[in-house]
Amino acid sequence: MRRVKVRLLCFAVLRDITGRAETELELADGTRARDVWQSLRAQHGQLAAYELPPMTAINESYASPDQLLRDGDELAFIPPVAGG
Amino acid sequence: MRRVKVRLLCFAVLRDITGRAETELELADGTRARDVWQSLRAQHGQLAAYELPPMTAINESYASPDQLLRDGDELAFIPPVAGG
Amino acid sequence: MTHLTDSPIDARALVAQVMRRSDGAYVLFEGVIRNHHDGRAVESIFYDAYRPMAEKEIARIIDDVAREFPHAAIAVVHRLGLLHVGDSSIAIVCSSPHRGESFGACRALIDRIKQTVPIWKKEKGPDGEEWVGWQK
Amino acid sequence: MTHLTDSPIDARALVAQVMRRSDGAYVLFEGVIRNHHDGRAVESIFYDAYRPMAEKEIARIIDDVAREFPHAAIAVVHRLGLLHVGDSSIAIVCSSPHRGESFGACRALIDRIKQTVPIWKKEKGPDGEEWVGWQK
Repeated sequence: MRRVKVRLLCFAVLRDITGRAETELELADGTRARDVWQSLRAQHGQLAAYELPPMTAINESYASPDQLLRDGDELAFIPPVAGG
Repeated sequence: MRRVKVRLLCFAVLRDITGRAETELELADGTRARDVWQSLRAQHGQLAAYELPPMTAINESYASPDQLLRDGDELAFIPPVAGG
Repeated sequence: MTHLTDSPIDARALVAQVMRRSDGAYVLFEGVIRNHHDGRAVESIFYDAYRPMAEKEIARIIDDVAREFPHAAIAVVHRLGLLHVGDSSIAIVCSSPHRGESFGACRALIDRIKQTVPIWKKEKGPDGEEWVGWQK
Repeated sequence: MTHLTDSPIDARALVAQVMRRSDGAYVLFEGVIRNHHDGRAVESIFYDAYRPMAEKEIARIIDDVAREFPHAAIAVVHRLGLLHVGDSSIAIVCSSPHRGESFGACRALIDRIKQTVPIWKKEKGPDGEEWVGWQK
């Protein structure tokens, strides 16, 4: 099966929880953003309460968590924003 | 008949029209602010269009043009304001 | 109580004057002489006022607005005399713990100040000068 | 396009940047670190951001608001990093020929920036620190 390479970025609370700002992922073709979130949840109990990612960004734009990931995508899960 | 002394202040367009910033008036007791306006109108054709004074202030507060003037009052007619 | 000045307005000093450590926001409004009015070119504006009454009227408006926005701190300064394009004629600063009161109080202040404070302006442009609001 | 900075914000420079000779008003909004939040004392706030996306998102919001207030000129700067009580985290300046658009555009900008721009804050007080908005 074909694999896609995706760069996962973690900010703010997610960086604290995962301990990493950036991770290179090799995923099965057909993986969706929400699948990556589920695997993060499986690894980090502190994410258990969040069945869905708060928000999802692909290539620096908001996207559906159901979007299929393509080779070279930059994926970020966006915790509740608090700018201003 | 008793007389009251009133100080009439003119600002902005009214000072330009009357040519005076300040006038001491000696008025019959019982004179109202609107009577003073009428005598100004009689003297200055440029005020003809204004049957009533735009606004009236007595002793630095807005007042009715029907207010009786008392000795020592400071009277001002307030052209349309344009602050800010 | 001195809400009137004959000098350029120092908006930064006004901000410093109102801000408290509990304030999370401030809104600064400045009215500025612009180069046009009602389709005519404007070069300068002369501001006249009934000074003691204008002071009292601004103070009264501030009291009213402070009652409506009880967490807002407020400062108002209006400049008088001859101003040119780009000069600020009025500065209003409102600070508050949350931004809503700062915006609400600032907007209410400028709207009311324009309605009742005895201040007048004579606009001067290439076509002559006139007192704004006076129908000849 | 650089709406993010790691340095103190110079609001006066922002004002100078937007003002045109046809503008009769400007509204400056600054968000400031306050000494409390939800009843807890606050000493400092650390701002983190997904920088390139935050830049794009702020630019997108500015474009939207500029379409809704077509006579407004707009500038926005958000500061990142460690800020203390009294420091400004964001400054927004809107100028326009008439004051209504300045107020309307400024309020719309801060409301929307708070909703969607990927910026986060970690509040620190005497009782510890936490990421605002994250339910543990």
